Amino acid sequence: MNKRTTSQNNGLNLKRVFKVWLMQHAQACIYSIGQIFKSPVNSLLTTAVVGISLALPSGFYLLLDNCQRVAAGWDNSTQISLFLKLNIDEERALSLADEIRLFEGIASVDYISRDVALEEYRQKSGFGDAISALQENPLPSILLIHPRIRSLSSQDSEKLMQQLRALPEVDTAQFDRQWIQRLFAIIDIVQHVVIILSILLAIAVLLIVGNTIRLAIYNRRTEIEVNKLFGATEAFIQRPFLYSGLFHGIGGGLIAWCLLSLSLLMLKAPVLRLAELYSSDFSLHGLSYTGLLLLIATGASLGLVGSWVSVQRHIKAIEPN
Amino acid sequence: MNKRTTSQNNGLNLKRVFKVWLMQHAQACIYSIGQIFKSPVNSLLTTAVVGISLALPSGFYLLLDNCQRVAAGWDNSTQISLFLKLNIDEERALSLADEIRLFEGIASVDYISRDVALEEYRQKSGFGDAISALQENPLPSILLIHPRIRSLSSQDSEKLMQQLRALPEVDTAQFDRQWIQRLFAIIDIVQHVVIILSILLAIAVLLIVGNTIRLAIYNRRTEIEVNKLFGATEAFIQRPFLYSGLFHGIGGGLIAWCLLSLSLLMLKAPVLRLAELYSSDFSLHGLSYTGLLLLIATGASLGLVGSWVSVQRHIKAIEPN
Amino acid sequence: MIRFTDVSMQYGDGNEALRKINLYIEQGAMVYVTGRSGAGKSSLLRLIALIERHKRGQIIVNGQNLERVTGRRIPLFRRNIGFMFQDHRLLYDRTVFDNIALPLVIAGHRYQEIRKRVHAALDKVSLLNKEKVSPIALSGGEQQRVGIARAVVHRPALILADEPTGNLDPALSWDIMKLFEQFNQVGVTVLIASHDLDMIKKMNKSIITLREGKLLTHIGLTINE
Amino acid sequence: MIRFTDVSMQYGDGNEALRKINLYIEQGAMVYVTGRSGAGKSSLLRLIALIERHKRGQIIVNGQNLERVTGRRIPLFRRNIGFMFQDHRLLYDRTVFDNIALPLVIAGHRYQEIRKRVHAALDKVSLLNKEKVSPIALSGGEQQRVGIARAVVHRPALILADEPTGNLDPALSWDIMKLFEQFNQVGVTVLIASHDLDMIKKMNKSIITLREGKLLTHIGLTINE
Ligand SMILES: Nc1ncnc2c1ncn2[C@@H]1O[C@H](COP(=O)(O)OP(=O)(O)OP(=O)(O)O)[C@@H](O)[C@H]1O
Ligand SMILES: Nc1ncnc2c1ncn2[C@@H]1O[C@H](COP(=O)(O)OP(=O)(O)OP(=O)(O)O)[C@@H](O)[C@H]1O
Ligand SMILES: [Mg+2]
Ligand SMILES: [Mg+2]
Repeated sequence: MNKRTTSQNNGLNLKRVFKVWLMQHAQACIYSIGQIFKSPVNSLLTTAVVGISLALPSGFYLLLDNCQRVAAGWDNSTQISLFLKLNIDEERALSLADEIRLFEGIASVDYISRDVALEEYRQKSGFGDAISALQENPLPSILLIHPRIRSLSSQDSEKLMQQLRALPEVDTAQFDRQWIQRLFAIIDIVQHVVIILSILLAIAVLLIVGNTIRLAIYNRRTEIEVNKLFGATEAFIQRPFLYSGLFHGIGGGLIAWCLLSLSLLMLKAPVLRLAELYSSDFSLHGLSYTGLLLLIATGASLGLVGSWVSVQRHIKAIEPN
Repeated sequence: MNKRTTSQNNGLNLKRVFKVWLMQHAQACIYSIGQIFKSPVNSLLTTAVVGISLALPSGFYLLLDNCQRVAAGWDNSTQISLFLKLNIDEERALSLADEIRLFEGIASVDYISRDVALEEYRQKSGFGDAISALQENPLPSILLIHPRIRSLSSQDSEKLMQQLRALPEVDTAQFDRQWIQRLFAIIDIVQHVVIILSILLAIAVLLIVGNTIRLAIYNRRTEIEVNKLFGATEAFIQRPFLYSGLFHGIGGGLIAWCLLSLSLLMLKAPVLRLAELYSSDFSLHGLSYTGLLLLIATGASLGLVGSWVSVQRHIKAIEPN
Repeated sequence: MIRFTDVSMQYGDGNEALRKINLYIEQGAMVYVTGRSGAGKSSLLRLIALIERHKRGQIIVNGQNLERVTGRRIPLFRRNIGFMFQDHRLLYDRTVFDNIALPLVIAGHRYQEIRKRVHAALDKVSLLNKEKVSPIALSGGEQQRVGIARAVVHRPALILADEPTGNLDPALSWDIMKLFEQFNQVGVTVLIASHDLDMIKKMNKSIITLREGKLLTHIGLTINE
Repeated sequence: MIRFTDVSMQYGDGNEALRKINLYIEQGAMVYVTGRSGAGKSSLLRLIALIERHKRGQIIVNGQNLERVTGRRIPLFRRNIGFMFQDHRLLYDRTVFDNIALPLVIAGHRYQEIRKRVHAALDKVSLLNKEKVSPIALSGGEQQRVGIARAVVHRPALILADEPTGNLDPALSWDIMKLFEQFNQVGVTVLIASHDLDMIKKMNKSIITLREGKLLTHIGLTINE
């Protein structure tokens, strides 16, 4: 016995060890694929559960992503209204606009003359008759300034506002700060919700895969015992379970992707209707290919981690008797 | 053998049969509770997964509910602005308001005099100086009409508008229809999302419970075989599994409730901040006790149905050999 | 009690385990079934307990034609049989007591009754001191005895025992056979599959011999085809 | 090859299965372990295969002190043992071929080699025609023979067989014992637990007898305490 063992050990050069290792990996992989196809319905069920659990956080990510796109649009539409003094004429106003264009953090400056302002106001307010009855235009001319918000911090914008207010031609400067605050408060809530849900669902995926593997381990208790009795290493025994966790995860990722695509399809119509109402050309952004890869990778790693934890906890506990 | 069987059958009067039935139910119930406490961690894991899957659709229900509350607030705040002709004096306006209060579908009517309107406008628009410089008040007096929206159909409101426009004192009547349409489009999307998610997650709960029970059945294959061999009826064999599905469902309901309460707690702060920004006294509405009961009932029935399906599919397949 | 008429039986894979068996066992008899490994002893017992169904021929057990015992009638039919398996089939997540109590629990007896009967059965196989342990903590022979206790605890009208003494030493085997004989003496029909020819001869009971699925001798008579 | 010095062993529940065992088995010997049900035969074999660990005393197997064989060393140690279980322990979701191939797969042999060896082993237990079926489709004795084939297929240096013939008729038992003898003749150490005293006597090999966990006779010598 002793002689055999040692001579065998000496005979095992590194190349052979690696070959055996590779072969056993292939065996475990094929074996767990076989197990999956042996009970396709049940494997599909588990994978579907994983898929649903993965689809949800990704769906929320998409939702948040789309919200931020919308918000970005709004960001650009935030503007500073510079009400000029009533005694500033058009020429002065236009040259002031040119000056302001050279300020830092300014995307564009539009001039609205007193007449245009009155006309717009008449249309929007609905006081048609009343305004027509006025002898004098009560409105000032306005410069609409679009800051380059993305590059503008809260401090910077404060500085800009002071700069603008200091101009001698300016009566008042208004910055629609409140709207931005509201927007950020809403996004804040959405982010809170998404984070909570993502954590919950990542836990759910781990639990589901872990639980499935756990029960699979218990189902194959005799197999594990017999394997251990004939000298199988821990790695050898764990391999098929890890592979099946991995496959469940990957399958779950794919199913999640299908679910997301389907949901997007179903949401397309109502979102389009909404966008029309806002006369916006906004359309839902789907998952990119990187997103698909990421989804599968996430599924795979959650599946692997879930089965790994389960395997660590439960295979050790099974000792032959 | 024959004699024994028949005499035994005759001896079983209805009362005894019922007693045995009750006793066996109690046994199955206690047995499955015992099974749960035998591996508390694993039971908790399964229950947690069910809980998460239940928490999500309920969370969305809550979200939708809160959205609708907010929307209801907006509904009430939608109003018809009735701009009176400039030559209508205060007395006439007030008596007109009284007249309108008697119309159908009107909740309240507020009078805003020309002076008040100008003052408000001055403050809101920021054209302080410009308006102060005016010699004449260009604004008409306004009647703000709050319709009882809940009872007002789209047709009714159209009729009301025509009625109001026909009044000789009225210059223009504005109804903020666009805003409502937008709101409903948004709610439509949210509802789509919630419905998709709820379906997905109800399926997930069924799958999870079904899968858990399936694997439990396979784990107890020998037990089922031996039971069948000693003359156990299908009902007898199924009972413990159905109970354990039920308990997982109920436990899941409870966990879902805890998760929801926790999430609400975490969302409280940002929502409050938002509400402050809108200077609204809105606060998150949590789950009522009926909601809790409903949650547990849903969990219980999903658990029962999931295990029932699983039991039907798999216990039949296990025949002694 | 048991009558086979031209019974043949195939397993799902076309394996013909029994061929044209004709036999008759009286109520209250004690009969041994012997034959080499794979001859069909277990298959014969399984047919009677409805674990397998026969394809051709007719089996009458206790006046009931087994072809008519289907669906919901199977459980009630089985409650009058005590089956002892070649591979024990004990439940390792329950105590010995619970294992033996199983047929009584299924029949819906009350606890006091169950306790009394289980203790009596444990006493008969000399395992009273192992009542509270799991069968996994028992030696092979002890497990076999638990299986025997479970097969007799509900006082069935028919006992089918498949190799009840395969893991027992000669002395203990003898005791177990005597135990079956006691049951037989109070009117229970007993059918035992065994390959322990020495002991079977010593017991001096009727013998059925199988060879490759065919009946070779029936209750002492050699069958000529 | 195997040396026990004052070995005692307890199961978790305080059950003392072996008490102060002293024995020595030479390399290449063939030894029977007998004793009544529950005497400790299986426990003795389990200690050698490291399925259970002893509490007191010292066990040397093949020059290795078993106390030092822990963790990662256990698998390699076990690969040189062929174990045959009292309760078969076959995997019912694999074919007979795959069951027997298991020790070779674990050791990482290539398919051609595995096929050759498994066929040789199947041939020795006369089950070549059952290669492709699941063990569930085999009779009790056939399963037992599959277990034996699995125990010898990887040509271990030590074979431990627990009641290898409990479900076999006398003629087949004899063949199996002769098979073990063949292995023994090419230098393999063989240790067989059995209660079939008649056959053990006929085989004319060394015998170890246990009684309630104590050594009663050792290789023919009665032990006096
Ligand atoms: N479930 C099954 N499916 C297919 N074939 C089977 C099955 N069970 C047994 N067989 C085959 O039927 C034949 C008879 O088997 P049976 O178990 O009745 O033999 P036995 O007399 O009990 O043998 P032993 O003494 O070895 O237990 C054998 O050839 C066996 O391979
Ligand atoms: N896993 C275990 N846990 C606790 N006690 C055990 C365990 N296995 C066996 N025993 C006890 O240890 C004693 C010896 O058991 P062992 O299995 O060694 O007997 P054996 O000689 O093989 O008997 P048999 O011929 O019946 O198989 C018995 O009293 C048995 O109840
Ligand atoms: Mg048999
Ligand atoms: Mg033993």
